Amino acid sequence: MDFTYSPKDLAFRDELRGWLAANLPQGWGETVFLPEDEDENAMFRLDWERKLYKGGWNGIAWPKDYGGRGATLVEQAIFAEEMARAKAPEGLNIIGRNLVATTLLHHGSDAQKARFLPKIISGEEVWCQGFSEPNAGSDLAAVRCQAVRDGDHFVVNGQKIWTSFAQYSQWCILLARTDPSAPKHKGISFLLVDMKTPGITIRPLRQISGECEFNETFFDDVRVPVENLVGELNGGWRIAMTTLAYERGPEDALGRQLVFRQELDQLLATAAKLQRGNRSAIEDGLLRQKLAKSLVGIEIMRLNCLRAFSKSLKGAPRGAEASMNKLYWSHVMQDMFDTAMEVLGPLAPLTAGDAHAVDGGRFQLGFLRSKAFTIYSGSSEIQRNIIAERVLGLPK
Amino acid sequence: MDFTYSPKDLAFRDELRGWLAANLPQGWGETVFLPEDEDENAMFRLDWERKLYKGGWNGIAWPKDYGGRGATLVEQAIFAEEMARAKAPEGLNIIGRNLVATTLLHHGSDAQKARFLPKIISGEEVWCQGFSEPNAGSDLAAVRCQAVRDGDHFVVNGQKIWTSFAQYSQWCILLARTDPSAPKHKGISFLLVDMKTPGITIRPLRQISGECEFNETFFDDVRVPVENLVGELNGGWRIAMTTLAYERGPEDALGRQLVFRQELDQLLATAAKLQRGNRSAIEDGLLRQKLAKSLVGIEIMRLNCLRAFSKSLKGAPRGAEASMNKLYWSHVMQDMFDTAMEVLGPLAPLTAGDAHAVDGGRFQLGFLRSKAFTIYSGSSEIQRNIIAERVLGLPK
Amino acid sequence: MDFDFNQEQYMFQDTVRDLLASALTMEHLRSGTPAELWGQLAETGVFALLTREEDGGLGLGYTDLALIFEEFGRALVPAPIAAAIVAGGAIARFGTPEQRAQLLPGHGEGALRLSSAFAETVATVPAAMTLTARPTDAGWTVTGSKILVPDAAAADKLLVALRFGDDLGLALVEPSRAGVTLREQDTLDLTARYHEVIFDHVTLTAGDIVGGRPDPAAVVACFDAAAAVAALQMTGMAARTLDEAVTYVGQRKQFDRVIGSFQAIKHRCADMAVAVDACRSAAYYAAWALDEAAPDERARAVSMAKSWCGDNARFTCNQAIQLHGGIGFTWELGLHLFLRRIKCEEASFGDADWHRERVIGATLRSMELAG
Amino acid sequence: MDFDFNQEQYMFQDTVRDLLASALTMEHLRSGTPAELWGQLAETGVFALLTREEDGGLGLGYTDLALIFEEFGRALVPAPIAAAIVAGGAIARFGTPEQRAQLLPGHGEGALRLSSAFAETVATVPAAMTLTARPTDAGWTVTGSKILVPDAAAADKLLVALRFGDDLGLALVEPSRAGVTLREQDTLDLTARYHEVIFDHVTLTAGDIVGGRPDPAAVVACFDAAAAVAALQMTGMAARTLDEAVTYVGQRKQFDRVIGSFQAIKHRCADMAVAVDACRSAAYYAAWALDEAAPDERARAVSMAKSWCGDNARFTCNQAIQLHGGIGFTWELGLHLFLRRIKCEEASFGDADWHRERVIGATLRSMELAG
Repeated sequence: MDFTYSPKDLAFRDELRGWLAANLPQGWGETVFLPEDEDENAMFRLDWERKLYKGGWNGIAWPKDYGGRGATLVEQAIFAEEMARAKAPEGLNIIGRNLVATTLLHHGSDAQKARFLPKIISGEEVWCQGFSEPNAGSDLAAVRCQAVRDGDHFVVNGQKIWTSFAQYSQWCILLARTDPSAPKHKGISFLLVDMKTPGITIRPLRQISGECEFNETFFDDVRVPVENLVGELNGGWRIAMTTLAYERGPEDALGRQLVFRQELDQLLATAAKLQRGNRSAIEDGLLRQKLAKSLVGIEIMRLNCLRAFSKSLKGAPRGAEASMNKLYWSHVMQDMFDTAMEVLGPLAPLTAGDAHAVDGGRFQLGFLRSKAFTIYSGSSEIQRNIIAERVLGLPK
Repeated sequence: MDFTYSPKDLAFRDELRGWLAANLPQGWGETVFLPEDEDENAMFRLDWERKLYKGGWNGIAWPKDYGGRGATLVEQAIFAEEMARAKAPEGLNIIGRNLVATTLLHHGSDAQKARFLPKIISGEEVWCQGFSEPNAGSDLAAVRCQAVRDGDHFVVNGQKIWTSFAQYSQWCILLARTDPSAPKHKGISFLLVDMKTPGITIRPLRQISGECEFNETFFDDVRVPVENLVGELNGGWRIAMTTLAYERGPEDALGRQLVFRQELDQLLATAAKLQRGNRSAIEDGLLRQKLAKSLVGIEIMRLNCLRAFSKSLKGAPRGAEASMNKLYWSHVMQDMFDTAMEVLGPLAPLTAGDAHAVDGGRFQLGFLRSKAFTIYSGSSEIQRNIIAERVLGLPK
Repeated sequence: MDFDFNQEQYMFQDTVRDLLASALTMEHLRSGTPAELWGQLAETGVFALLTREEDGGLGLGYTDLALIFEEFGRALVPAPIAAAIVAGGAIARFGTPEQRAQLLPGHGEGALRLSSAFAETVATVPAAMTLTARPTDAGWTVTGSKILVPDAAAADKLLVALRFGDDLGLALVEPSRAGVTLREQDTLDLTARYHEVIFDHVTLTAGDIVGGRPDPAAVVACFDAAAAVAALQMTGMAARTLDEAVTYVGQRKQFDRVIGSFQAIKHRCADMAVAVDACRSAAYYAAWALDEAAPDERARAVSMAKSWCGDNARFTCNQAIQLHGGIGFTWELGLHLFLRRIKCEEASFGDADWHRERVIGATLRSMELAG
Repeated sequence: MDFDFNQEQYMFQDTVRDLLASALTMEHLRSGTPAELWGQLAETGVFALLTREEDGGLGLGYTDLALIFEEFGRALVPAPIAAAIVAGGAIARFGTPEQRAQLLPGHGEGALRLSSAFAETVATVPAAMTLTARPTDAGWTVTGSKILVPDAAAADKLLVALRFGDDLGLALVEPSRAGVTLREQDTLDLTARYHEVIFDHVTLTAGDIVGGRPDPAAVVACFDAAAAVAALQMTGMAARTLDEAVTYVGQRKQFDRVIGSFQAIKHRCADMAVAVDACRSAAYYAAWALDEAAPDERARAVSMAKSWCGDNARFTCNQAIQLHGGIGFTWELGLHLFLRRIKCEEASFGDADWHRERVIGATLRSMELAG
């Protein structure tokens, strides 16, 4: 066991730290933050992504041939940690960089790779993901959105949901049913859809936090050239499954863990300063226990990630431990935000706009957002199914 | 709403209190307790049951024709409460008094009623219950124990499990398969078996607490006269289901709640006297919270019972609220015993025989016993199924 | 022995439930309280119910209101209405004859609006409150503030809990009085407006004090009533979110099955049903205790209910959101309105930990145990 | 960056696992430790592992023992063996050259038995310990007692944590010393004997004190090691009870289906698997911290592990019993041996609440926050 980085890795880290210090706005994370307006926020993140690209820091895990650095897993972990430590914004093109790129690298034609990859890494083209539908959530194979061949086009009709950033996207990866008569996993194709094509309507979907990160996207006779089919006709399910398996691994989770720890550190600082009766909230033995539970929970999240990551480093194939980690952290973080609300005590109901709101209402926002943690990217129920079946070998 | 008893009911209560004071041993529950030896304990409880009978206090809910008092529901509740308050032992013949009697009253022949009921209420004949089998637990209809007709007898072969008090019982109610070719619910018969019949072997089944309340009972060519069939041949499943529905209702649960509250009161007294560092355990804010949770939990158990009981009084049919109450209290009480172990702190590992054991090791015994609460009389999983399907109407 | 409601009480519940079903749809909740709700509820008698018969009221008690507050929770009736009923109840029980005569008829008709001011930035329970009236020649003068006062701007009188020297007392202050400023607050609860009420050398006279003089017992009784009402409303919210979840999982199909047939979902719903049932037991008993029990038992009953219902309404609502999957965390579905309101009720009138400490303290005292 | 064990460490685990599988069956556990186990384990090197190479040991660390203690938990290796390893580790690290030379070779061979005495009737953590050595002309004299000392009767030397005036220190006392009385104790743990060790004017000299003089840092380090070992063993018990449950539900049929195909059962097992995985993360890191971290980080790591593993071994074992249904609460099945042992480990070396308080205290200090 060894929790240190090699000199070479430390040099990588220092180079990145230097670049971040030079390129993040002055006072970033202290006095300067992401814009509150959602559109401005998105544009800021897009600009940041392009800046990262220019600095050679976008898509670092991509092969060098496609503009990446071919970064090692350790470098990817360091990248995630340093970005979190610097509270750097996340680039906007998450779907493009992670899901689309890896899918095209594995399953795309040479023409598709040449056409799409450079504009993903440069941040010129942002992507969204058209997988889920109102009646195909956990049961993704139930997609109904149809693509019917018409000459050299598919004509797409249907509805997708949870299409994050659709309003800022130039392209969409779409799962569509191309053979309604086949068994449900066998009639699905994987298409690349230009979001400027006539017939696409985007309706923002407001979350309980009031934010509109997601959308419903409607396709009405949308014509998609046949060359935008990825892989084989009706072979989309297998591609989608490998796409989802590329969801971010333990090296990214390390960054997420740091962000959570920063949130908890802020909560501790707040508890130390908040008056509760005639002492500070941090002096309350019951709150201390609850905060300690969150501390332990979040620190173990880091250790879980490091263990999974260490196995990855040795070349172990990625298995269901992503499900274990997701199930674990989503509940730990929901509990942390519940505790945060208890720490705020009488001030818990007061949100961002109020003069008495604590820390600008960040914990209320986090509390509301946290309700989605156990639902998105595979609900806790789905994760438990996966763990029971794939890790423990229990029958379907 | 009215939480008082009527003058008539209070008179009933006072009569019972007087009888208990006169008939329980001097110092009962203070200096004199149930014998620790399991056999002596059982015999003590049998003697007590016979004493109750002579005093007119056994089977009070039975019709007067069969020696009962035809007690009202309120009287039954008062009886349960007063027995608990006096820490009176429970009579040994629980299966006989509750399950067998009610089954025979509904489904028995006149001859069966005349033969068996008087000796149940008098405590002359103790009964045990041969329903569950190693492979027929939650899935009771899977019973395999066979009864094959041979002249005017059934010949029984098979194994039963969880036959409480089999070693003290004269008779057993037995579910046996009489038609192996029928669908599993339709080939079962309900038999009355004399435990003295040759071929019956009883093997005590030790529980994790070290006690042997239960047994495995083996039937090897046991001959049961055909007149000991209750109801129709192959009609045993329906009878068994009604039998189980007679399991004790909210009026009895009120007594159980009082016993639990007494246990908690003892724990509070213990916490007040136990030293933890330089103060008493009851001054520890974290333990106070946990003890308060148990207090609230147990008090609400009483309120749940009273609400169900009040609906019973108005003639509402008994439904799945017995499942709701069972699920509720079994988990509350497991939590209480966990808290008890925390209260004992460094002394938690020390059991009855040790000089430093707290309160004679009662909480350790209770802790170990409590693990069965969520398993016996319908596991929590089965109760949740019942609630989901019968109360909430969710599909099977 | 009867821990059940009578026919009249159930009929009253039906009346209010029917009224709310038509008067307060999800659309209303999103766009603000319909103006006519106050009057419609007044017609059912809810505002006159706690007022004594000799004062022109119905002379009934919180037991008669228990199912009504549960319906309020179920329908998310905005907070100012419950606050008004509690304030009226305190005046009915502790007010001077003049105060009762002056305020309760209008209150009963829904014409005179009351609200109540308890919370402070550092306290939600009486013993920790700091707002203090200092004696002057003319009476008292108050400087400081109360937060989260339900729609103070629409109120004719505010019932304010504060200190008079060492004693707690309840004062009646109109928001228009000199020195009183209202500041609307941004809160989690989207179904009502709340205000901070700022007092800057506000003058009080004996006539402003409920009962004519500070009465700590009245403050605690009023606090207990408010906490019990919160428990009852949370019970209703828990019951409603359970119903929504059961309905949804009974319809929603995934993997070619209604998801309510998946055992893990069923078991979750069963646990929610048990939680809701126990909420009812606790909250109904607290309501009864407000009317019938001595202060110690009342405090114990209320604190049991407030802590239990807070924890379990949170549990039930969280699970309801979870069981709705992606739809559960959309604004449109509206479950978040319950989540938000429950969080506000949890934080108000003592949180669960405080109430549990009160339960154990009272129990140990009654057992004459140290600690 | 490598939070994983190396090949040697995994091979060592396999060796010990294989040994325990044959040497320590459920039958053994019920009828008492097999006499030859001690020697068999000594042959694997577990007792010599923490001893420095210059003292004839392997010069390895707790990291190398982490998987071994996990196996100990999995196989329910009786408590005296872990107590001996921890005691030997303290002597190896803090003992005088004479103490090391005198004790460690025999300890390493399994010929000289050590045990350790920490718990008192009112304390399981150093700061709260009261057993005190009072100075005399010849050295010190001790009166008082330690409880739950693993098989003190079979030990040649006991490592005793006690006070010397204000300072804590570790003393080595043979059970046969004048004034020492042993009383066998009745405990929940049925897999080992435990004793109360009663000191009645027992004389100690400087030579009895580990390192020659009281050393509070040694006491805390030894306590941390014992707490981490408890966490590691609980991890093994959690893992074992999970395995037992998964095996059982994968075979047991009810309603014509393997019960492991019921979703509620599957989901419970998944939660247990996540709990066990996190136990491993926490406990392995604590083991590493014993070897490599500064005292503050070591304390934080150990306390995280002890609190988390205690709560989650309890959870996992309880669920394993539940998932076995009626069979789960039989004596014969033997799951109760895990339940009992976990409860003893939970109560030893600081309970979960104490360790959580230690985590938050250390964290706030490191952040330079008040409280």
